[in-house]
Amino acid sequence: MAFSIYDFSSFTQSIHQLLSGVMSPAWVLVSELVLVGLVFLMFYALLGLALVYLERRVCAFIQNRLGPNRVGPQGIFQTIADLIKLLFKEIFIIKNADKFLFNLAPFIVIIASMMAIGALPFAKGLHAMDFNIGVFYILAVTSLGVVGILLAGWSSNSKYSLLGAMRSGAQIISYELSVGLSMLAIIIFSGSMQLSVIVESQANGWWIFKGHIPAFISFVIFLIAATAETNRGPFDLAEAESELTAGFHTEYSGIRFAFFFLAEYMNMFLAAALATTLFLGGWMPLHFGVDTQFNHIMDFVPPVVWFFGKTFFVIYIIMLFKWTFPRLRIDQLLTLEWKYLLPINLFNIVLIAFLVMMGWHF
Amino acid sequence: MDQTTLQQTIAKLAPNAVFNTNPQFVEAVVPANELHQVAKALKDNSETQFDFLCNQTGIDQKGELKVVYHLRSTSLNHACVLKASASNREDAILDTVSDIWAAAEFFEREIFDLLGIRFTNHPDMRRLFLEDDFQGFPLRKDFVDNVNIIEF
Amino acid sequence: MNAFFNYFSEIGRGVKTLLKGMQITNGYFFKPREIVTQKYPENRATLKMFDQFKGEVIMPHDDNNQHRCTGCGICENNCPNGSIQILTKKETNAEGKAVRIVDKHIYHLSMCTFCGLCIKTCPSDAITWGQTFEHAVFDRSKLTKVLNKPGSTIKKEVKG
Amino acid sequence: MVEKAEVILGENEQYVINMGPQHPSTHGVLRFELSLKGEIVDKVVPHCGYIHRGIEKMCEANTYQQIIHLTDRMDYLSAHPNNEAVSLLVEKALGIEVPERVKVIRTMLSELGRLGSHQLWWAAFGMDLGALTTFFYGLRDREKILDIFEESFGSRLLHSYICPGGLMNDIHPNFKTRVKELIPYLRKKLPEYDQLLTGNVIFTERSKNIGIMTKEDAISYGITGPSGRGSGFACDVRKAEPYSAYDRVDFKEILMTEGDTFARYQVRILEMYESIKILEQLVDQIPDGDYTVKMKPIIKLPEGEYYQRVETARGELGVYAVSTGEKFPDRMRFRTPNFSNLFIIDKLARGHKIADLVAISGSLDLVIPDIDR
Repeated sequence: MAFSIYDFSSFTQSIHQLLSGVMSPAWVLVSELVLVGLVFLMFYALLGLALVYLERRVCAFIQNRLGPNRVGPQGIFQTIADLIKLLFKEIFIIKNADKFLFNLAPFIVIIASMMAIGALPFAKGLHAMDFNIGVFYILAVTSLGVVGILLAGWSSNSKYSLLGAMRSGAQIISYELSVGLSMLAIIIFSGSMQLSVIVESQANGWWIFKGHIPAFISFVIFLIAATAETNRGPFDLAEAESELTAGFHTEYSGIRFAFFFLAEYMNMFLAAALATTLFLGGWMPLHFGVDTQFNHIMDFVPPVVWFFGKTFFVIYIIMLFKWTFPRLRIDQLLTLEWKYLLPINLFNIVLIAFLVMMGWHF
Repeated sequence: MDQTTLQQTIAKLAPNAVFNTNPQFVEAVVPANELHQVAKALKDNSETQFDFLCNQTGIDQKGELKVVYHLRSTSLNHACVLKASASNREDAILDTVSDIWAAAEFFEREIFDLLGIRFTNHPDMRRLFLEDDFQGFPLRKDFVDNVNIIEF
Repeated sequence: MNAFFNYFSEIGRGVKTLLKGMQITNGYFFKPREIVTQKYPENRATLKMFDQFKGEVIMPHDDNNQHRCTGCGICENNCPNGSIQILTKKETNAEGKAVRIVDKHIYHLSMCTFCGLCIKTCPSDAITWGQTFEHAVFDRSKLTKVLNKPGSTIKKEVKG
Repeated sequence: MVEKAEVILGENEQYVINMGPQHPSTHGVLRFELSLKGEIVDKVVPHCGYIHRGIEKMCEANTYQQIIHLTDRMDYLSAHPNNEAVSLLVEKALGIEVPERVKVIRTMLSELGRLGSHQLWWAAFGMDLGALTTFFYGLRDREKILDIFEESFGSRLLHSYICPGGLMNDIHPNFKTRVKELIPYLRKKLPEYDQLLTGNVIFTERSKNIGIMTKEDAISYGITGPSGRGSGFACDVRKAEPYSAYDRVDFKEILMTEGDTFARYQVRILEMYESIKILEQLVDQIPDGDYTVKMKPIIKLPEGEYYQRVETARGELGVYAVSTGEKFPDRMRFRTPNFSNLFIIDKLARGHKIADLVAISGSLDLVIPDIDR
């Protein structure tokens, strides 16, 4: 079995050939789907746990604390212990709640985020589905999550939950625009919606460098809007701890609450991974100039490491947002989107189109 | 303004007031039916200008329910004490001053809650701290708590 | 045009203040030496409370199992919460006189508010503050303590 | 589904929610009954009494020394001024002059308590607005002050340290050096507060022009302390009626005229610098001498009525005592600052959003046990 850390396509090909040798093509497809599904489930759960641990440690260090450090070395098994606790907790069903929708809501939220993760290119050839409309697909799928949040708020039969859900609805519908438009900037630059093509187009430099200032503005807007869309601080109005106790998931407990929790972290990962793929070159290494010693050293680092390194850097920035800023008010949130981000973004798109038309980008 | 001139000024505004000796403040005891009128005069008069009701409380002294007002003037920096006693214990009634000082609204609710003095014309005369079905008024000297008997 | 200029300078100023805040939090992230929390159960051996720490009321005994309490009951009278009870008994001393001595100095830790009036008013300095702070027990009755040790006697120099 | 919708909406299209008694931003067991129109607050009805312990009734069965430890439990975040109020009242009634040393130490303790209280308020206020890190920075610095307290008198929160006639015991020998170390530390850390929150554009947007209280309202409702001074109501008892050693220290009474949430915030931040200034002036001037005067074991106040007011971290605390010459007071009344400060919230929050209500109640710096007593 051919295996290279730099190119996974030969690895996946060899698995395919191996399976083709023992079963019929239909069964090969089924078993491959099952295999990919299993791998992604594992990845999703482990990454969720890792991110929760990471967030707690990062915020602890920011706040002059140590954070979880008891369960296992440096507390790395803390989140697993938490997960076990959540699994054993009683699941409350609220009286007069719409039970079907109440039970359905967390699954919608978690499925939406999981579907989106599937389209991400983690390294060369390490790609579950390489859609030719990858960017569009991710946008479409992530906006499904708000349906789950709205359902959760509505079906809980709780006033706090409903307020939180309505806030969340207004917020996500607004910020979807900015996310879409700032993604559009890169689509104009690279001329493709396929994520693998976008990554390949950054082989000679990342778009954030190649695209001059407009690309940087797009990146910043994407970061802000994506933070808002994942309902994270300072845009966590939907759960707004000090106002609505826990917002849309006030009435959830046990593993259902864990689903919302996990989905939030996976959405954060998704936002960071998309920022990485679109603006920071995906799994492409950092290059300066052409064929220098520096570039060769950078090439030596595997693409997976590059991808996750950049993603976690973006995640750190998003975490820093949350642990630094006060929460916005709902009208300020909408003002920020409609009065600042959207006009700047529209103007930025025109500018980028002009840049690309003149061929001024690298 | 020193204490004697302040006392004379107040005496002009409240002719029926009786002045007690109190080393700290000028202390005027006004009849219950004149309370509201005197209070209003004390606030509005340009020589007194008692615009800050810093404390209002009730006391149960020698079988009498009294309300004590500690007034202060923020512009002229003098203070006085106003006292009025309710006529009887069973149906203790006094006039509200919450239309003169907004702070009185909740002081009076507290007094009603703990001493059982009812204030007429008060916008919202309910118990403040204790539950609505609480029996008796705890700060009265004859209050006996049958549930939580504490004897010292 | 002015409004247009204001719009952008406002954004610039806003972003600057946000970055200032992030500078602080980011700075602390890379300064692990500033961590202020204590690793409590681990540092139990080295953790020492201040001398005057009000942990609980104790009655010091010397090597001969002698304390200074005369059983006068001043601490009992002064306690606002009734957390001290003193039981006395009559005993004949060496000179053959019947004297009242303390039988049990009972201290209800669960009712104590640590106001310090008992210690302040004690005429013979029999009780003082202990530095123990780990008072968690599984049974509330364990919080009721008898301060004088069994078989202990009063010191000679203390006058009843 | 129609039936369920009616359950949620209630009468008159008003959306009534109960904020509290267990809610993260009421800082204790306080309940607001909010009538909402969408996100906008139409009416706030505060309900208190969830932690009513009847301290005033308990005082009628306690001696004056024993009352001290009850006053701790009112405004537990700045407990020294509470103790001091009762002590000053007793000393005034008996005509006792306490030693200079006691006066200076009392003043320093009050200011240390004020610093700690304002730091905790800053921490919690930031958290009310969603800036979670402020909570830890505020508590981190407060911890240094609590350590000083703990070393000198053994407890961190409920000290019962100032008593009629002086102090419970003498200060620790380290007290002076500890305070001297504290002053430069705070001078270094306090600008961080401004950098993190005061200048922040989100914070200023959320606090400016929110919950505007006019000076007339402040006086009429009896809003004292930093909340009142944010509206320009000069109500600092330390200036108006100096007690202890306040007559010999130089400090400014911070006054703001805007009366909004930001002004109340700014008053407290600037007051912290003033407190440091007071500490700096006094730390080298602690005279030697006794820490207490000899008091009778049972204090009996002469018959009469007494009123004493002090400035706690939250405003004017008035103690009103009626004595019949017995060892127990006939009536003890505490005019607590938070009680008066709370009830203006209906007026301030009307027409603002829920998030603003949280900011306003945070800026009033409410301590619930002080309201309920």
